[in-house]
Amino acid sequence: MTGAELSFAVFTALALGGALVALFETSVVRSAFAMFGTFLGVAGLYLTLGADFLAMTQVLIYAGGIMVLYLFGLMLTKPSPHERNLRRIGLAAALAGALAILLLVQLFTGEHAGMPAPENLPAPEPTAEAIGLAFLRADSWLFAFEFASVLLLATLVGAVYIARRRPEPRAEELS
Amino acid sequence: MGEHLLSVFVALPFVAALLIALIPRTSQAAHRFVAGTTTAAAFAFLIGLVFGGFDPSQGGLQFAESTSWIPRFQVNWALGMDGLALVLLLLSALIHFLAVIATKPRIDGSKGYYALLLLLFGGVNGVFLATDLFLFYVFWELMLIPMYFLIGIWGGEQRKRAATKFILYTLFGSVLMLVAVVAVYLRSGADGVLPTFDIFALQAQAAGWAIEGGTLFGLEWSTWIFALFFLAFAVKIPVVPFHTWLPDAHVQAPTPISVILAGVLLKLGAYGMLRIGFPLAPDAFAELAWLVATLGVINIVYGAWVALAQTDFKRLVAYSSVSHMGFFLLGIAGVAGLTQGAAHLDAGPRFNSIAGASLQLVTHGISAALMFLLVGVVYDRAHSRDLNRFGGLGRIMPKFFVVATVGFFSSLGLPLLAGFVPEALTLFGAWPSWPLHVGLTAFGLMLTAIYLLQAYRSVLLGPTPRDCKGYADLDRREMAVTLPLVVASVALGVAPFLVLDLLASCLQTILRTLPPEVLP
Amino acid sequence: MPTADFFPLLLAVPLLPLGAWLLQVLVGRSLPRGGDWLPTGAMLGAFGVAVLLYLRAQGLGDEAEHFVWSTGATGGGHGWKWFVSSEGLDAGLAAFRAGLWYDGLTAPLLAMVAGVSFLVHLFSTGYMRGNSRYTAYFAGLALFSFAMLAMLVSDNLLFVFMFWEVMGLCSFLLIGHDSLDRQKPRPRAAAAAVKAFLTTRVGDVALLLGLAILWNGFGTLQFHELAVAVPNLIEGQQGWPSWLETAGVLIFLGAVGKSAQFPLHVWLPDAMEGPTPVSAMIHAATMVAAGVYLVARAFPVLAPGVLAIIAVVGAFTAFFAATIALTQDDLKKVLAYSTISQLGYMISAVGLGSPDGALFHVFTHGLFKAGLFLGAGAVIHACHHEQNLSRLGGLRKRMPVTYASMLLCTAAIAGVPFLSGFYSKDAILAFAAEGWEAGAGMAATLPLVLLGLAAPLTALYMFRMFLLAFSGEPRSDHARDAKEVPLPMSLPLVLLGLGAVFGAMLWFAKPHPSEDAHHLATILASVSLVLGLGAALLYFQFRKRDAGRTAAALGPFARAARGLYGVDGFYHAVTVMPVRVVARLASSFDRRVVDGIVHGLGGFAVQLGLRLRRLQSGHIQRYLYLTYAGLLALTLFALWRVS
Amino acid sequence: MGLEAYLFVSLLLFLLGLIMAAARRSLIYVLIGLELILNAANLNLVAFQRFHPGAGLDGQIGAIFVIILAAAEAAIALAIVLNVYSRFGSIRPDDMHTLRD
Repeated sequence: MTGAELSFAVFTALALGGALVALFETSVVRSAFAMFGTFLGVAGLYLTLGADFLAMTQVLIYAGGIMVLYLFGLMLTKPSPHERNLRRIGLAAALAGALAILLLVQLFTGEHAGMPAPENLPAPEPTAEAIGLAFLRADSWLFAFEFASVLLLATLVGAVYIARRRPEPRAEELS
Repeated sequence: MGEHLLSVFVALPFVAALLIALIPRTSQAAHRFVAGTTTAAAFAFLIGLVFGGFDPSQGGLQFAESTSWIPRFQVNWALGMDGLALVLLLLSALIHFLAVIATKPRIDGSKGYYALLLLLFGGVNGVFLATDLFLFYVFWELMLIPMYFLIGIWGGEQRKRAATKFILYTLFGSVLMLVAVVAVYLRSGADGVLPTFDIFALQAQAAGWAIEGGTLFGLEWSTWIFALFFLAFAVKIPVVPFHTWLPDAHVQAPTPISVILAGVLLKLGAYGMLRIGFPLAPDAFAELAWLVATLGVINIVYGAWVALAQTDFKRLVAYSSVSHMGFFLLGIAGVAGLTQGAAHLDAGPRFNSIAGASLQLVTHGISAALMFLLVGVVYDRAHSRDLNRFGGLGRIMPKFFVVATVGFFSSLGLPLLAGFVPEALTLFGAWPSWPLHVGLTAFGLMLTAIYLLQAYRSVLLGPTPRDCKGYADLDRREMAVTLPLVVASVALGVAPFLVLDLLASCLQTILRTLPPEVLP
Repeated sequence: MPTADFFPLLLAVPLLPLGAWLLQVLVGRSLPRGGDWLPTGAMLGAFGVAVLLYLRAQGLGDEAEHFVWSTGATGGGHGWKWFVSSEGLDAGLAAFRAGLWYDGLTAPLLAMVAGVSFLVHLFSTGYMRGNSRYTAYFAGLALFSFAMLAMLVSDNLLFVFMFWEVMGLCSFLLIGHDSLDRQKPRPRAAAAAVKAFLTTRVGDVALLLGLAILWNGFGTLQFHELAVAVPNLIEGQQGWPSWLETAGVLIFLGAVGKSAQFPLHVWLPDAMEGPTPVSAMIHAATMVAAGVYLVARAFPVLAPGVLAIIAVVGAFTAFFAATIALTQDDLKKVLAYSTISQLGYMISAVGLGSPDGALFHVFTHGLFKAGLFLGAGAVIHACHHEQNLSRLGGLRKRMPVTYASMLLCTAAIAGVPFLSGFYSKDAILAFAAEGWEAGAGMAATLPLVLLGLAAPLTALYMFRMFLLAFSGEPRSDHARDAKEVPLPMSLPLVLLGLGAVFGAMLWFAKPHPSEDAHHLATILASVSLVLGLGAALLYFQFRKRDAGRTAAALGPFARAARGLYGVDGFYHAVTVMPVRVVARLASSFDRRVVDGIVHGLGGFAVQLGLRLRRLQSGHIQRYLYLTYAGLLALTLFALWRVS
Repeated sequence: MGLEAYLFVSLLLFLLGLIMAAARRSLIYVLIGLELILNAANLNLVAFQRFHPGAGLDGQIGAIFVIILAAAEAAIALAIVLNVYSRFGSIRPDDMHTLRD
């Protein structure tokens, strides 16, 4: 087993394991932390794909930002304890399974012409500078980048507005 | 202004509608005045064009203008007028003007009513003048909406149902038309040139499409185009079996709206057939002309027969519209039928046929409007349309008697009144192509006489029931509305060249859009 | 050749009554005497102009028989394009030209029609006095006269058709006149009016189709052009094409309707519901003469086969109606059936190849039938609307002027020698005889036999009517109180009585049958007259039989004739009822099936919507499942497309 | 490792997220499932870019945008969750169906 294979196996295990735990764990907090593991695993996989900047972003934003957001959300709401945490999993699994079979068949029988074998790939290069330039060059992604920042600003305002506590009528009074 | 004459003309009613929207709700007389003035001005303007400015000897477009509107899809704001458009515009302006007068001076929500009426007027003008297929479609849709509200708000007891039926039916047609419009547009760009919505450019190309059109689900491409356009317009004309919205809409609509519906809106479908339906798919039209002729005869005979059994005066008149519009179908079918033999005949019958079909639009517009006004007069007094309840109104209402006699016999096709000329032209023109159909039409003419005289007798002749005794004769407003139509009916019957002169060159131009192998 | 002022003069003949009509409709009610002098005066003017023209034509001497003054024939822009006036266009009916026409046949007819119309107007001023719709009545009469006169001066079949239809409207309004009476509306008049219009409409529609065929065959509808075009066509094709025969039959059908020939004769007797002067107008001057005029003018396009049909139908009608006339007890009904019978003679004459003879009879018949109807009107007026023969009688002394006029007219129609009717009927019989001599088979024999049988019957039923009304003793109080009518009514009677005597002299184009046939016809006519008159005198003058017992004496045949041979009932059963039933079926088909399908589709859409709205449950995760299902379907589709 | 391996991992991740979003009884879980799905998609993007020479960096940039959107989505979604909680007193999806027709 080469180093590359080893790292792939470790990160895959981390990602999928985290996902599985998140799915079946009854405690929301633990589930969230399992998700954290998944994020890290995916970040590692990015690294094996030579996407170093993206891996860092993943760790920072997902593992750092979004994760914290979730924890806040959890703390501000009361978990509904002691109930079966999965319902109709059969139907979901059936649909997912069917989809899986279809896609797997395609994955392993389809032709992937033009895709070089992994050993023929050029060595990955650092990407941070290239991405930075791509975002800032006017003929490239500048507009999308700026738009994203506007979106985030709007999100910020919107989220505050929505989450603001208001003396609202409760559901029973509505109906 | 000079080169945007038609734009100004089309915009006028919309501006007036806006003006009405600005007038306070309570000044009903002002609403009425604006609507009346606008329609009257439009009519006067068109009359002015007839006497100066419009050259009837020219078959093509006049006052044409075109401005790019949506450049990405080559959509233009393109307007133009030819004889057919002018004649129908005149009819439309007259009918709308009379509809304004025919409206009672005090109605609920007069602001919305008159504004919608003007929107309708503007939409109709736009349809008649648009020379861009897309623009045509836009105006076509635009005019449906005011009609929906006019029936749905100011109609009779079941107005909502009738209005919904009307709008669903016509939208069904519009959707088909949209498909055809897009298909034609895309097809026009298939040969490496820019696609276009220009109706006349499309007409010029259309003859070529027949040959290398390809098929879809086993039918020729051009057959599809023709079928789609035909169905779209068939709903409006209306062609049996797509006619059932018409009696319902008429019965529920208030009198002035019925007048517009019968006098103008039915003509739009026919106008579409003449301008778009068959010129854009001439070979398919030639192939399917037998079907058009057959549907025409079915319209005539079936409509008359159903009318015969009606006891509701307004329903009867509505079915008579169905019957009369059959002549239009027969007339345009007569244009294409000559390919089946009769080689010794020149273009004469063809011209007769199309002239009859287009003149039928005008004369039916006049006589149907008059008939609906008569129904309105009776309804205002009796609050009923049941034919069995009246009788002997001719004794107590002498003015009504004269007007009604003109209306009924004009509808019946009596010579020297408007209805006769187009019927004769159509029969003369369609005979060489469709002798059997024309023979059956004769039967329809008989039925027409029967149901009309039956209604005439039960309304005007015989003893007067007690509750009808107190009916007043036509008042001044009613005279003002009906007299122009009476005069128009007599004028067209005595001197059909008044209108046919305007139409003739234009119709010959339309005939020329048929591909050479269809023409002798 | 026509002089320069000929066209305005000719045009003035129809336009005068038209103007009178217009004024009458617009302002008539506010004029003194209801404006009756307006149309009457206009008719007098029209009559004067027609006489002027007649005299001018007469001045042509021997030419008078053959001359034609026509805008179309002389060309030179006098004809006008009617459908499309612009000169550049020549396609189809855009090339149609209408014009005026005046020839040796029109000249006396025009004068006769104008004159009779004038007399009817004059008579009506007395007869209709006090009617609640006096003005409207005169308006109708004026329009009626206009239409007939305009028809006579038209030079093409299309305009003939148009004015003929206008006459249909006028007869409709005038027959139905009494149904609108302010005091005593008569619903039966309305029914009769509708029946008249619809029955003639059958023929009219056929005629229109016939014209369509002619136009598409020849590209013209003008008399003189057709007269040239048809022989050319026949020569070129060696025979009559079948489409031309079809057209001929259709045109004849038009005449069958208008001239009340069997089997479309049923409307004319019912039309007696109209005021009596209107009947005079319809029967003598206008409406029914139009049919004969039409076939006479269309004669060149009628194929020999069609002519044979025409001759037989006409002759049969002449005989058939005569038998019915024999059994009628209503004064006006007798006259009505006598008109049908005489029209049969005329139509038959066209079929026998003599349109001139037909129009000759139209001319003389117009004079004496007008006299008869106005005389009947005078009788009815004098006897307080009593018109049943079995309650009249003995009017000879009480109404001498009417009596004298009626006697002359009756003698004329019966064919008493040297009166006008003798000449015209004699000519028709001569042509029948000629046809019989020339040809063989039923088509040649039947007209002579039927017309010959009808001749004595004519004398019989006419004198029966005359004697029952005027001789013997009065059989009711009304008849006993009868007084002679005032001058406006008696003057027309006198004039028409004179016309019945001398009318034949005014006709230019005397028919020229062969010598042998003429002798045969003269003998036949004389024998018929003697037989008919003798029988009538024997039966009604000397033995004083009244009307009711006549019928009994004639047995089952008479009963059938009295029941009009069941034609009306038959029509009711085979046309009116089925049309009604089918109409009701069509109507319910329209509501249930056509509209039903529409509503069914609508209902289906609504139901579908009601089902589908359950999917919108508000449960987010259910939506997710749907999304997944969609994803699955899309994946399947994508894979299917790839493979 | 070949492209298939990455795609396979991504597929599994996607399916787990899918099941989670559909089957768990709390809005928080649903959101976590969505995050997994987004991660799976990102993994695909990056892998395809890596194994597609000449693709430049577009795959990674796309993934960055997805991350940005995910952050925004998480913020808004959690705000909504809070709001829902204060209104319904629960964050179980089953308790919310006022959007029903």
